[in-house]
Amino acid sequence: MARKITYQQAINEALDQEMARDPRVIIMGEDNAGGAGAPGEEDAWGGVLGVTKGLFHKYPGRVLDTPISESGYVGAAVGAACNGLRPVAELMFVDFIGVCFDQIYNQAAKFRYMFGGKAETPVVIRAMYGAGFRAAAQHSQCLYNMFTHIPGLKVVVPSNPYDAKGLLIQSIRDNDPVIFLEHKVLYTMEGEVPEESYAIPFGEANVAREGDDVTIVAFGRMVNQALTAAAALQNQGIHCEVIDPRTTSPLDEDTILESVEKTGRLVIVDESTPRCSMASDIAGIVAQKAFGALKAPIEQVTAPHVPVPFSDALEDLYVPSPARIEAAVTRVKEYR
Amino acid sequence: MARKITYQQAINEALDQEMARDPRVIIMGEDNAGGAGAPGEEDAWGGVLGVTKGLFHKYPGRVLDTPISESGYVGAAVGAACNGLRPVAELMFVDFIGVCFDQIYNQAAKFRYMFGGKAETPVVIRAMYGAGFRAAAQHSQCLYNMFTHIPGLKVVVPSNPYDAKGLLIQSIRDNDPVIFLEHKVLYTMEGEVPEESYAIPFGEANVAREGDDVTIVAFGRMVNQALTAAAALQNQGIHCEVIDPRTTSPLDEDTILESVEKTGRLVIVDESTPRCSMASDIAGIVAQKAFGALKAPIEQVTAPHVPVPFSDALEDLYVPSPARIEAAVTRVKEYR
Amino acid sequence: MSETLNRESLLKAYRIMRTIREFEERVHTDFATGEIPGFVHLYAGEEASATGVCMHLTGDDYIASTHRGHGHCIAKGVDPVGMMAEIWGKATGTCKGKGGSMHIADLSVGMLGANGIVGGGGPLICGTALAAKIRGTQDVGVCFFGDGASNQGTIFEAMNLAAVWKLPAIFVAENNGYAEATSSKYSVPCENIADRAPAFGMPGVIVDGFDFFAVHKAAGEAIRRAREGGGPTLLEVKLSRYYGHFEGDQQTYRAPGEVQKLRETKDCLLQFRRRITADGEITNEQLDAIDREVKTLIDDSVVRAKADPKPAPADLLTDVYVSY
Amino acid sequence: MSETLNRESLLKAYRIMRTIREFEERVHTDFATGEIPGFVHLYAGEEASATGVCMHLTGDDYIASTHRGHGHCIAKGVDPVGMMAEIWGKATGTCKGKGGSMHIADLSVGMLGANGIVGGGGPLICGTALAAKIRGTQDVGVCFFGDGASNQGTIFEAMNLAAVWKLPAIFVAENNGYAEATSSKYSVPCENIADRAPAFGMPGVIVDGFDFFAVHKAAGEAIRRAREGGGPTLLEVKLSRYYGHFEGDQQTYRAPGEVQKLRETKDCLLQFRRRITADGEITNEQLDAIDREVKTLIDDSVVRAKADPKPAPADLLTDVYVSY
Ligand SMILES: Cc1ncc(C[n+]2csc(CCOP(=O)(O)OP(=O)(O)O)c2C)c(N)n1
Ligand SMILES: Cc1ncc(C[n+]2csc(CCOP(=O)(O)OP(=O)(O)O)c2C)c(N)n1
Ligand SMILES: [Mg+2]
Ligand SMILES: [Mg+2]
Repeated sequence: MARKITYQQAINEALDQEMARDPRVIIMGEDNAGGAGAPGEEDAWGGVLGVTKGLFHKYPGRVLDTPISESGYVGAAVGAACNGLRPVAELMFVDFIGVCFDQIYNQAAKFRYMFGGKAETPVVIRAMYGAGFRAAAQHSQCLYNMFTHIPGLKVVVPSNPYDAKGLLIQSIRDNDPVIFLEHKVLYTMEGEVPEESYAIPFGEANVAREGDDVTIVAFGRMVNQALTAAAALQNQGIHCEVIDPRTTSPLDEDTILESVEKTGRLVIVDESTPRCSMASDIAGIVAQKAFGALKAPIEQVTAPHVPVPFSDALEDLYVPSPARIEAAVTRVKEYR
Repeated sequence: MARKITYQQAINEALDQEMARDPRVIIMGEDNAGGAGAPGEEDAWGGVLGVTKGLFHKYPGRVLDTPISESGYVGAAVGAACNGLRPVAELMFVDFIGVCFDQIYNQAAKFRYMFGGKAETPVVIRAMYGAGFRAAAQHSQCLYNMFTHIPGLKVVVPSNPYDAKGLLIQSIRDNDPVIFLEHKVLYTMEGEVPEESYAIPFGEANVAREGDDVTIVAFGRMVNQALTAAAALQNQGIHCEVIDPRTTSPLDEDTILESVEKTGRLVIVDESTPRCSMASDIAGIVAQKAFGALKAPIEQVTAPHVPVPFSDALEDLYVPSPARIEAAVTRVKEYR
Repeated sequence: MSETLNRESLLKAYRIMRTIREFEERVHTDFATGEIPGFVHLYAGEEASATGVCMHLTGDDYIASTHRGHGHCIAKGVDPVGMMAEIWGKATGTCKGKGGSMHIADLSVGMLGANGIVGGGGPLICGTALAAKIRGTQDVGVCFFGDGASNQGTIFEAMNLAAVWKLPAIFVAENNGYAEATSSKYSVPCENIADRAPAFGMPGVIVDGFDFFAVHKAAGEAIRRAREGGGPTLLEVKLSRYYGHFEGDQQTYRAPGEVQKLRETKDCLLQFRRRITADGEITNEQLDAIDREVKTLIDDSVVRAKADPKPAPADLLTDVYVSY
Repeated sequence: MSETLNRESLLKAYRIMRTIREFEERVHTDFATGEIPGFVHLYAGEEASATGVCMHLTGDDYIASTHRGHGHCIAKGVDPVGMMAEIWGKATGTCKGKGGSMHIADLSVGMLGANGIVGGGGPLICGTALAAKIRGTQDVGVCFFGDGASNQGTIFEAMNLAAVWKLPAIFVAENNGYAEATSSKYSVPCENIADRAPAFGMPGVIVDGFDFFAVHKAAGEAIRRAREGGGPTLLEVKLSRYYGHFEGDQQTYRAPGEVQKLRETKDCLLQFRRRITADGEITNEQLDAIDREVKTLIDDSVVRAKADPKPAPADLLTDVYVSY
């Protein structure tokens, strides 16, 4: 499998293949085609960063541009899922969740339970997340913790092109509501991706690197930061195991706990702000379920408890860096 | 200070005293008076459960009923705070946050930072939360973790009438946006409350009970469940320290860490669902900062990862009970 | 009699309205004893709206409802026995006791759920209508909502989206004059809710919600237009709720005698009965017989609901995901 | 000349519009070099709207703006030098480099912020207007928003709330025909955005946004009405943006020559200049001199922005709370 494509292309390909396979799959969002009602090109944008480009003409009537009404169209995707379609709605930036959260967390997520198990809501909400684009406080958040907190949702945070494709295909085929989060900085990341369709099951972590000394659990873009740190630490003789849970809900606790049983030392890398974060979550689980194995404090490497700053000088400090990860690993390694 | 009033009366008194003291304080919400435009009584409701009753006539023009437009009026409260008022907006049930979250988390919470420190937004959002009223999945959530996660917000969860009054007064006087969460089951709880006005500072935990064996950190209504459990455990010779942080953001880490340094054993009781919860948060902080003192796994007693069920038979199982807390304490106490 | 409704349909409509009324009166009585848990919002007085609209719908059409959902459920064909058990929190309920009054749903008959979030149904019904449109069926989606909900952003967005996508959706604004204790005169700053339709480029229609025939006719036109690809309609039904916002509401915000007068002069069941018996083809005796059957059904539903088991502890954890 | 505007005001209006144009053209040029970080949305072409409205406002009146906020900022009196530094991410910026283009705010001159959330400003401006009303001042709040934003629930709710509370608020819909790449012909299912005003029981007015005088007059009436307690107005300004949605947008959705034609025939600065120099009281030389001054100001702002320091690492953690 020598073909290399970008994370963005992998997402496009997953959408394409699923739309080809299953006529119930539709996509919708602001400018998912672009140019609706305008005099110029149809499919002028293919999504704000071009992720959905080319699907509009290929699947007539199944790529819907929407007015700027996130509650309206995200809710419509939820309703359509209840009536037999498998919609993929794009929220553009996950930060916009504040204007449509109800349709996701009180409606889609709770239908099955509130209705006594008699509903299925196979909807996917795709959204960009994360810092690094100098996009400032309202366009750079992670927020996966909020979705992870809500029973009834599944939450996916692919860290590379291969996972992006396989996890998105699984998301579309899955019968529960799925939040699929794409790190904007990763869109240009290249990686080997098979041309054929494949699904990566939820709740199965990827052990991105094996090691005996310290376990690093990282999410999304942070997996790559962790791998960079781990490579550097290797030179210092510290062998890190890097675990990429791939989905925060469901969470592959077993892989994490087994690793900690082996290493006794844990660093969690989470790009989001620290309070009630995925970093907290993993720390809490391990402190309860693998306490006996722990040989050092659990270190959390996260953004600080501040909004995402605009200036590159500050944003670069905001995002957890390989250097900070290395320092944390060194601290837990040296702890006696 | 022999006077006893309910939690609900304490909240009403805090609003009343602050409105009397400071003409900039206004309150708004759906039926905060009730009867607007209707032929019958004005101030017919005083809030859906009567919490704001009596203020409408006492402070003419300063108690505003709103249409059912939470984004509209919560955002208006935020805007009014930027223009010199000190509004207290009622969201009724915190579960309704899904239709207005943006105005809180992207606007109010981020103004000061995004604007380079040049804004103050002294707004209070009051809301009912919690299970126990057979109000089902969309009217029974906790959600304080979501607010706690967001830099720029302060989050208050009073567990008794005395705290409710003093913390609400502090909330109104505070110059940052505050989320003030009232547990609906506590409204009828009675307690001693001074008639005079007083403010309880944020970020100062209340040690509700002292003990050397096990630290219990609990929030809101769960403080009372924890105290019940602690009283029972006392009879078995287990001495619990029960800590009520009172505010989840800012959080009084020191009091918690000192207690764990003393006891070495920690149980966290959080009525919310477990993932990325306050239980996770406290566990993560302690596993990082008081690891050396820990003698047992950190136990989290929370609701399960499911929506709040309607039937009393299920809801009573859903909410962490004193019995479950006792069992957790016993487990950590016996851990070797 | 009506031009479009045959004898059978008239009897069916009467039975549905009577069932809703009986159901709600009974819940009202039983709530007072303290045995029914939670918040309950009754639909009594508004029967002609749900019934007049839903008489046009098939099982493949969807409706989205509100916190005041019992009437919509019954009119759309949800089994009242399961509903009663649900309201009592029993395992035999429509939702196994997990949803309660505010969340009764039955997708098998196209009932997408009562909703605890005011305005929540608007976007959802756009979705069911979109699915119908994409599949090329003639099915429609109907969103019921209140005067209070007409101020909620989700409802505005949904109407706008339905117009942009030309969806087969009907927005039924049930204007009963109050949102909790707040008058619609206060919260709706235009004369009628239907006056909002032009903002979304769709027809707006006003009907008397005490008059089943008026509702039935106006709804029929809107639904036909939608089925034929003519896009959405906003239908404002003016009516009244006979009880408080929820059970326990003292209603001091209402004028004294407000409800009593309506009950005596405009009640939808009274009017309907008078009208359909006018020419003698349907007799009062026939309708009395329906009344008795309905009463037996509802009595029975309560007897069963009381006797039925509560959910088992293990039910707490099931039905969250299809797979996890 | 204008009836209500004296010579000084006309020169001031010209200077403001010219400053906005110069600022935006310069950001456009500099963005192309790759030196300006983040997303930038330019206001060039729309100057008459911000200027025509804000000429009526005092420092105690508030405006809420959008992602396309530079023009509103300058018209409301925010210092362009600080703005340029902000856009370049420097410590000397209006917001210390923490906000950037999409979050420029200066409460000291009544500018409540650009906004990264489409429709975010509607509720906020209701709040500043409410504060004015409660304090009994004559101050108003103005919310600028786009055609795309006119479909957002927050804007509908805000207009409704302003009408219910009879707030001194003006909703200025800047209809430039596009939301990103989507035409307003697609997303707004009624003819004009102003047609939505009756849904909220408020006046709706349409003006040509290339014509400063038309905007100024219509805004003046709406603002006077608001100051006098007459409640809110929806003012639709029809105009065009000269650049892409954001810098980098290829604009293939637009008709070829669309912008060029507008620039040549309808440009607000061209029209304004022609009109105010018509009777000779103001000369082209005077305006040329303003052009040069403005150019110097903007050139200087860039020189300074480039030379200014970035925020210091410690700034990362400050300005989150007043106290914590
Ligand atoms: C988003 C949201 N806001 C507020 C409420 C509380 N609430 C429940 S019903 C109701 C009044 C609804 O009035 P209306 O839409 O007129 O319906 P009616 O009760 O008259 O049938 C309110 C405010 C809610 N459930 N959801
Ligand atoms: C809630 C939300 N949805 C979507 C976006 C992405 N977005 C930014 S600007 C824009 C288009 C806005 O169009 P319009 O309101 O017409 O303003 P214009 O850009 O034409 O000035 C969109 C969709 C956003 N920032 N916020
Ligand atoms: Mg109503
Ligand atoms: Mg536009």
